[in-house]
Amino acid sequence: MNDWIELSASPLSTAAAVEFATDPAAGGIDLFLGTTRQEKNGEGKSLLALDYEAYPEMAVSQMRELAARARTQWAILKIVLLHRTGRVGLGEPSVIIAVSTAHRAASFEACRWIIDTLKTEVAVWKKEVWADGTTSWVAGHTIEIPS
Amino acid sequence: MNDWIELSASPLSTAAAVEFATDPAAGGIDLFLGTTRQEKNGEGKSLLALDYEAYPEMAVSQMRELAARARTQWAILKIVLLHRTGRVGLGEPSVIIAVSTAHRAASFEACRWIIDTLKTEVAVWKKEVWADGTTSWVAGHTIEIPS
Amino acid sequence: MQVTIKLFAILREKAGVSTVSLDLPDGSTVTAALEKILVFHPVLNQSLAKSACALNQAYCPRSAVLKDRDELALIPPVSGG
Amino acid sequence: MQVTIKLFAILREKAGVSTVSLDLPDGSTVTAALEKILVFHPVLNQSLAKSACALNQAYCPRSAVLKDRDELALIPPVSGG
Repeated sequence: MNDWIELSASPLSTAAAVEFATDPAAGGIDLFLGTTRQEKNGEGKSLLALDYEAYPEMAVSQMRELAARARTQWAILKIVLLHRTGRVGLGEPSVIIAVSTAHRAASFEACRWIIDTLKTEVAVWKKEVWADGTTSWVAGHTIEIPS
Repeated sequence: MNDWIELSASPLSTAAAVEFATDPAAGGIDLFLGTTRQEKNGEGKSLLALDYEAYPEMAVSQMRELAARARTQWAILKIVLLHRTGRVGLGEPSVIIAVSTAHRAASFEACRWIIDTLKTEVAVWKKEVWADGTTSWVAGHTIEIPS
Repeated sequence: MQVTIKLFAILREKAGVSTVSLDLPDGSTVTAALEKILVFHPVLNQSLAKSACALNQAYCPRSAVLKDRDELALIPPVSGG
Repeated sequence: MQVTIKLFAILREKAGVSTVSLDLPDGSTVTAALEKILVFHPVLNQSLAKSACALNQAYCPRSAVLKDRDELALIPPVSGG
């Protein structure tokens, strides 16, 4: 199988993602990590972590479909698409995407398309956890469905 | 120091590159690996490996300058730019670039700019090593200098 | 017929439940299911307006007709990545 | 004056040397140095035409004037990455 798609409650491994994406026919591998960025809220409280929640069956099926849609647009050797659930601390990755291709341009384009599309479509939500113990759901992208 | 720039005769570590690029202020890290792609030459011989040679003092100073030029174009937290010398087997990385930024678009753009520019400017050369023992220098990019 | 409603994120927190079983007349639409949910959980009114629906793990319009044992998920604006 | 010439990749292989020390008259240009190299290594003629020059690790035009102890590198088309 040439795609590794997973929703995981445990820390994501960059090394494992690169190992999976490595391919003797590849000239380039692009890897993207989305990491929790330190922030302050309107009241000056610091962000401690992000809590991720998913609709697991749907999110995994959407992630598989994203990989399949990427393959219709670019000549891809391997795709890794891993997303965390649960608490993700500052600097830790909540998502890892790796795409290997024969020529580098496609690896950059496909990797960026996957993260951009994932953010607007996949059934995953994050809640900010602040230093004072309060939490707030991130505003997010409304799904538009033709009725 | 926020840049790790190195020319290395030993295998490059993706994990070390990501660890260096990780930053609590980062929302995204883009990482690119250029890897030796299997090929056949005109006579049907298979590629065994690529042999990399550098003008070390100049290549390192050019790689440092690439990082500095990237920083004038994007708001970058950390840059890793590692290049191999010596023999690099199929699937192994000859170059690893990692760029961490607050917002993901800049990490993709800067990473891609660095690899594209490196390939046309930096004093490094590769020679194909074929299964029959023959070798051939890759054609490469002629440096254009206004006289 | 019986339909399972799944609530996530802000909807789950506001309603205080993650799954609701609804008894609906045969041929009910998603809209009818949402109206019934709001009877039990009026606090969801504002958030539901911005939410999408997924029927058996695929996004669907609110005009979609439900079948017995369907799983209808209420999907607030997504924020993965 | 004394100038060190560095050869890389295909130039190094063709010439069979990686470093050449040249004695040149004061005020010589890069072009003059290349002409002298070709006297010793005529095999480089074709490859040199496509190569750039770097003076003390920075690309330079062939009109650049050399100084004593300069390091002049002959840079065939690059192929890193």
